[in-house]
Amino acid sequence: MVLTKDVVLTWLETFARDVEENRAYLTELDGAIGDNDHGTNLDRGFRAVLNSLPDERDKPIDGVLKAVGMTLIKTVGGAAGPLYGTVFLRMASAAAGKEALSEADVGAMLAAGTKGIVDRGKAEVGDKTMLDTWAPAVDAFQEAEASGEDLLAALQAAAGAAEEGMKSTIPLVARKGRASYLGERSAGHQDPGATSSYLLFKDLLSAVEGTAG
Amino acid sequence: MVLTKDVVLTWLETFARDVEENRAYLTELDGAIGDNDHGTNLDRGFRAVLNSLPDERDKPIDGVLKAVGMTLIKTVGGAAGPLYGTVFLRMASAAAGKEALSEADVGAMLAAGTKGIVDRGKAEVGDKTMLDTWAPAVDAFQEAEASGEDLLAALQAAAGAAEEGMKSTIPLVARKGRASYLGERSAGHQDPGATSSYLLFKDLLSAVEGTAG
Amino acid sequence: MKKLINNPEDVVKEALQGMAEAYPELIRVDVENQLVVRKEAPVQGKVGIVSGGGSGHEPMHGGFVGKGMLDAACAGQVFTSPVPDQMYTAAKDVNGGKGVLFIVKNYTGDVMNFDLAAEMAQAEDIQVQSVVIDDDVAVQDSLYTAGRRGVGGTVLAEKICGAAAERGDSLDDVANLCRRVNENVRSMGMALTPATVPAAGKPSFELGPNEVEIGIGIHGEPGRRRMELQSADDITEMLAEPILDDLPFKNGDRVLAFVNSMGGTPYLELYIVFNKLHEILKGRGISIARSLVGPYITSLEMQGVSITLLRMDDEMEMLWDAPVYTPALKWKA
Amino acid sequence: MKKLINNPEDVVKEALQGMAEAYPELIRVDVENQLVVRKEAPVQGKVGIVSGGGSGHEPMHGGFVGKGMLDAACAGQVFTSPVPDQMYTAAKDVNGGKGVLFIVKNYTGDVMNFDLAAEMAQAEDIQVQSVVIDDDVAVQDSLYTAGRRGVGGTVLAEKICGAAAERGDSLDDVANLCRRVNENVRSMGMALTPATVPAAGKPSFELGPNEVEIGIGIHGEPGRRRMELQSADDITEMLAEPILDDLPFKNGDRVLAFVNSMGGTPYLELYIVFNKLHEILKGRGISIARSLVGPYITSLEMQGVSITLLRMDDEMEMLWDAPVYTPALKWKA
Ligand SMILES: Nc1ncnc2c1ncn2[C@@H]1O[C@H](COP(=O)(O)OP(=O)(O)O)[C@@H](O)[C@H]1O
Ligand SMILES: Nc1ncnc2c1ncn2[C@@H]1O[C@H](COP(=O)(O)OP(=O)(O)O)[C@@H](O)[C@H]1O
Ligand SMILES: [Mg+2]
Ligand SMILES: [Mg+2]
Ligand SMILES: [Mg+2]
Ligand SMILES: [Mg+2]
Repeated sequence: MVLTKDVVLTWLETFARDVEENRAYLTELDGAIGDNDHGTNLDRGFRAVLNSLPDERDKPIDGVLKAVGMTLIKTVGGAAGPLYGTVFLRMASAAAGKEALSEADVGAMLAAGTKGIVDRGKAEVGDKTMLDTWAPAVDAFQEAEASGEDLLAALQAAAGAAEEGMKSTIPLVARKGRASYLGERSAGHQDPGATSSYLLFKDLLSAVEGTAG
Repeated sequence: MVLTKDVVLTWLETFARDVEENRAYLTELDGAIGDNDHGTNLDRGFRAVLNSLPDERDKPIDGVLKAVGMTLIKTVGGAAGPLYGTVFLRMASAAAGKEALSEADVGAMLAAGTKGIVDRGKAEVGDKTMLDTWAPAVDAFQEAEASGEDLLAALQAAAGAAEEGMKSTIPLVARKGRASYLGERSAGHQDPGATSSYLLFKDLLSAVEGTAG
Repeated sequence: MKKLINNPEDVVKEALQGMAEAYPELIRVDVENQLVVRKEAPVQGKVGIVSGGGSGHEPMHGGFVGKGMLDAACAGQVFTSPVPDQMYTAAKDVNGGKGVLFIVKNYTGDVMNFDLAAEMAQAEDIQVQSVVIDDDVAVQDSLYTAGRRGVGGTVLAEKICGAAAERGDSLDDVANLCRRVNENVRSMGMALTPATVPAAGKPSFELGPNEVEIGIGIHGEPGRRRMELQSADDITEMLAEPILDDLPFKNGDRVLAFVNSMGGTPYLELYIVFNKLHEILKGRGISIARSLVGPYITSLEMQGVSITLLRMDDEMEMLWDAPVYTPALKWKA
Repeated sequence: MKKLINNPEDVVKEALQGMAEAYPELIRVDVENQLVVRKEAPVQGKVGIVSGGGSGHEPMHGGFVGKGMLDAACAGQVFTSPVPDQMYTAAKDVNGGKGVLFIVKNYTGDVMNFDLAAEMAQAEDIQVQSVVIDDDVAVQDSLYTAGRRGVGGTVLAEKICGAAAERGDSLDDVANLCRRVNENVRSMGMALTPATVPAAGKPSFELGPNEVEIGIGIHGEPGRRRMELQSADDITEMLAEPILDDLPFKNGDRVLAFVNSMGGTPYLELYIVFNKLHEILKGRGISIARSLVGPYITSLEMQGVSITLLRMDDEMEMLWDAPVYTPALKWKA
């Protein structure tokens, strides 16, 4: 089973819709420990992505992903803009030259996105950021893939780990991003970036399920 | 019957106390159609007068009145400072060279004070100012005095007219002072300066009653 | 009352003391008499310019003392006019032999106290002229009333006259120029929130969560009318039009456009008002020759804005551009 | 929400448009890209200085564009960092052949967006250096956190580096100077009232009628602690002492003392804070060499104050005094 460009497009469209639906929720999470704008920021970016997709859909996968990354960087601002932008640019590089992505390719692509977050944001797992979703999700994917699971099963493992990673941020004290100014007062709240990242994994799974089903 | 310096001193002390007691009331009246400070202003001035009186009480009547006028001008500010200050300076001039004041002298003194208000403030009767208390009060005094009444009776007439004059300001639309900015919205409120002026006439009467009784 | 103060009675003196410490190179402060005096006053051969009024309108007037603007400012209690002794002392402090101009805002109390001070100064052979500024079109003017209030136009008159005095103009000339500025300047203001006088402890009026007051004065005096909050564009029109129609300003006029914060309104909103004002003026063929945007004549922490337009001639433009070196206005010096 | 605005989404663009109309002699504004650019940019043979950040802190940064200070400012949405395209475009606009300095306030978003812009500019062979300002002692600093926020020190760094660039210093020298300013500057702020982001429509936090927040950021981020309102003197101590102890400032130091309004606090209160600050510094043998008092780095209409102290050396003093000609800071020019 491979990840085709059509599935990638579905994934992006699903996520854009999901962000719009969860805009208020994501913003509220950010209000508690940040500056009350994560949902607004991401939604601005993915509305721009949706607008530009018609012009980009004829490109290969890496071209699409690169365009998404550029659009996010141009429109989101804040911390989320460079972070998600870098994620998509790095995923594009990993997917370069490929018509469709095998399980191993998808694992490499997601790992490249994770590395982008670390390079850009210098966070470690446990700092209460989106990395707390990405790192375990990618680990779970690669483990499943290494033990021979197919794309769907590996993504199910990844989405499950993403959800746990997201929830793991609740008790943490933030050490990166705006929430870190709060010190101990940041504990007890779920990180907004970790939450939107979980949605991204969940939507990748459901895009693949859609084609598989 | 004459107005002695001791009675003048009693008058000033009584009025100072009266202003202190009525500070909040006078300020409230000013709040409705002005800037909420008439009681505070006058009280600041008459506290200063009380403080300086021990040094002034050996002077003749005009010396005492002049010192009061100067103190008010130096300490009150706003409209009331120059107005009341001028009243006392003009009364001092009218009383110059006299050890004690006859009925005619008191009438001339009060008339000089009234003229001071007009000279300084350019108001006419009916403009909703302290003049609406002073003008009828002085008229009443001089009428009583001309028809042969003694000081006490003439002051009774004056205080009665002062009270009526004060009340006459209620329906008026202000044409002078800060209340004039309100236009029609100033009607229905008693003028603060007319009110403090009524107290001044009432306290002169009671100071004379105190000696007469 | 939420304020950064200590005792309400000490507000004015402590603030003056703070100014003295912040601007020792520009001013000296007589805290006892509540005077802010230009450091090098009296400047020989220059007309001295003295203004003053109640405190709570900072930076006016103390913030305008210095080279090219005021020689002295007299600070009254909050929203209460100063007393004649202050202006008299200031006149003596700044008289450099060419006389002294009093720039007075048209409030009964201010006018009378300055009048008394002028009499006192003249009695000591100091030449004094007084010019009363009355630019607030929100107030009905008539021969029989106290007339219009002095507001934003005062700031412009002080700058322009300060420059004229600095170049050596005579007292008559500076006073006439001040009258000319007053004849060509009009203002109007509005409030989103009231101000609280520290000694009073509560706001001078109340406004509902959606109410604004149009035609407000700078002491929290009520305005022309109270209404529902509207868009910045609509409010700008409500302020600009009475101003424009009053003078009236005409096609081809060049103006100084002054958008002033009443104290608590941020620059972001002032610029939005300026943007609309620019459009309105453009629509009437009036060009903006100079501009001033910021908190210059305030009413403590009041949120709101006032607009002042001055029809400028070449001389006023030149004098506006002349060097000024004060705490609140500084350029070319 | 009581504000002088039209549509919340148009706030930034309309305000930029207003600035353009108010200061045509100083700046040009690219409303589309939300850039304020020095009128005569690029200045050949001069290092270009670019700063930027979320809007709502006016006059910072757009009000500091002009001769002797910034060459360009990038305005994000209210309280949201601008995007790399803006800083990249600004760098191209102001590069006069000697490279471009980015002055960045230490917020994760600002830092990452400026980093991306720097990469983009370098890819086009524009020499770029970035200096991150992190002067807010209210935030615990450590290797493992996002570190301190950039606040009031930014204004001083922009002025001083602007003067150095103006006299022809190299990019390395201006960047090193900027680091030196950052190493010698410390700030802390407090709020009496919260601010409301227009798009959000309600305040970012709530404070009781007698509560204040100590150690606030400029976006309404929470501070060190919440407490009962206290006297101006006590609050000044609570802000000054952590600042003084942090560097630490020492007996004999000369400082620039900057008392800043968060937007809604009037000058009267700022001067009272300045008065107490002066006393505290005097008590520690620290002298005030220069001062700045007013709303310069704000948080919309928030009432509150921040204190910034910069330990100055002779060069910084000279550069501070050098001519500056921008909407919000102007002297000798
Ligand atoms: N250094 C970092 N590394 C990884 N993720 C980060 C970092 N800083 C912030 N984030 C993520 O960004 C999210 C906040 O995004 P957003 O609210 O859009 O930006 P801003 O904080 O600038 O307002 C946080 O919830 C966190 O997940
Ligand atoms: N032109 C005037 N002539 C006579 N009395 C006046 C005039 N203007 C004001 N007043 C009196 O002064 C009073 C207000 O005094 P006060 O509140 O102390 O001064 P201010 O108005 O400056 O605050 C008014 O109630 C009115 O009686
Ligand atoms: Mg955020
Ligand atoms: Mg009054
Ligand atoms: Mg008053
Ligand atoms: Mg943000």
